[in-house]
Amino acid sequence: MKITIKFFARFRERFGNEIVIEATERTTLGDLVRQVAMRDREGYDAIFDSKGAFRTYVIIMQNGRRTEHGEAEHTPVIEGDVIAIFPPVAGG
Amino acid sequence: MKITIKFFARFRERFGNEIVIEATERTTLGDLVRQVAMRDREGYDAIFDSKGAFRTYVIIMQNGRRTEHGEAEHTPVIEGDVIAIFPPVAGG
Amino acid sequence: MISIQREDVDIGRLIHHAKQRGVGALVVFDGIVRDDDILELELEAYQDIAQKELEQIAHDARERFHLLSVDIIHRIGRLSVGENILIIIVSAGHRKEAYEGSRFILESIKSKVPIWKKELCRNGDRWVPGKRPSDTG
Amino acid sequence: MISIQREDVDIGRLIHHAKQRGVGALVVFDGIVRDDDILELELEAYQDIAQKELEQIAHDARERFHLLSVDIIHRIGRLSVGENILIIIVSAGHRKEAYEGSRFILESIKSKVPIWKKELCRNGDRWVPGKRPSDTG
Repeated sequence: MKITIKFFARFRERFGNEIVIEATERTTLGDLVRQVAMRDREGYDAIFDSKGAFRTYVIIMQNGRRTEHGEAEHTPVIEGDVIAIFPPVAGG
Repeated sequence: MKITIKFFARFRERFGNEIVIEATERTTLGDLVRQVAMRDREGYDAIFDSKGAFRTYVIIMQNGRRTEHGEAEHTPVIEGDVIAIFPPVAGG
Repeated sequence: MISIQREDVDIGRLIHHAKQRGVGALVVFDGIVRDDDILELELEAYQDIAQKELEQIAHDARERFHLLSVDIIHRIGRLSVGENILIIIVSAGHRKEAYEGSRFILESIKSKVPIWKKELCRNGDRWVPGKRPSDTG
Repeated sequence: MISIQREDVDIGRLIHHAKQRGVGALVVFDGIVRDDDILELELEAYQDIAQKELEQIAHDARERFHLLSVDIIHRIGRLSVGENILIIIVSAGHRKEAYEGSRFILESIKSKVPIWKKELCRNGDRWVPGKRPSDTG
């Protein structure tokens, strides 16, 4: 199934605007992002700590709704999901 | 000596923009205003209460500076004084 | 520009001029004649004193809130519903100073500056009650 | 008008349109690129989500502060010193609602809306640190 992962700000600079990936059944949101983030060491380290957990400041959205880090580790992705990964916002 | 008394808002509607009056030595600010206000019963009642004291909301300025009611009753006017009498302000 | 005048002003032009070095936030307050069943509003000022007090308020606000610019235009004369009565434009480095400086200026004008308003209505005229020195809020 | 866009807007025209029935106070916030030793500011948004969040913030502010109109224009792309970044125009019956509604909208944008800023400087670029959900003030 096809999942889109969007990156913004510093994360976009490492991974590009978005990556469309083929995910297998029961893959969690957290695992999918970790898998994709492996493509760039520096990018991975910006998103995950040394134990592979999301760094506290990382914001995750699933189809436009914020997802807590804990929830992301348990929620399986589903066909057509749009995941967004970004650092704290700084608009205004 | 010549003293100018300016009126604003409701008071202006009774007495006009300003009255220039010839005052004698040692006339207090309060007495001078009372004397001028006698010219119009309704105007007098708007400025003074039944005992002849300035109504609490009346604002008095002497040469651009606010004067307390008590002070106005003791301060003699002097040549060239510009007195202003007005109700509470409502700008903005 | 600190002014008590009959004419309206071009807010866009004033904003443009307020954008000087160091400005990161600009707040405009525009007080407008509201259609409270009135035909027109008539404003009167003790002009020279009101002008001096506006200048003093602008000076105090600059110091206290580190404002980089202050414009105050208070209109007098007859104004129709929807017309500008009072325009305050302040600029500052940061948003907090700009908002608080703007509000301080507005409240100071309402409590201190000798200007009066009369509502001209279909069934008679009415002076807008002013703020007494002892009033709070 | 709630918009995330590259183009600037005419604030005077927006103010004119905000003057509808019942309006007595109008507050404009204009956030400007400050000359903190930068060449330019580059803004990026998660556009469709940011648009929805701005609309939600405008809706909440209208309800909570009885605002009669809300316009929010957040610019993206490269902006030079002195250019408008964010323009918020609110109108209300009274001043208190207008000031408080404007401030509420600004703080909500800063804490919630997915927009990021990068300072382009002579000696390198720098992402402006964002507000973490746990940060206060």
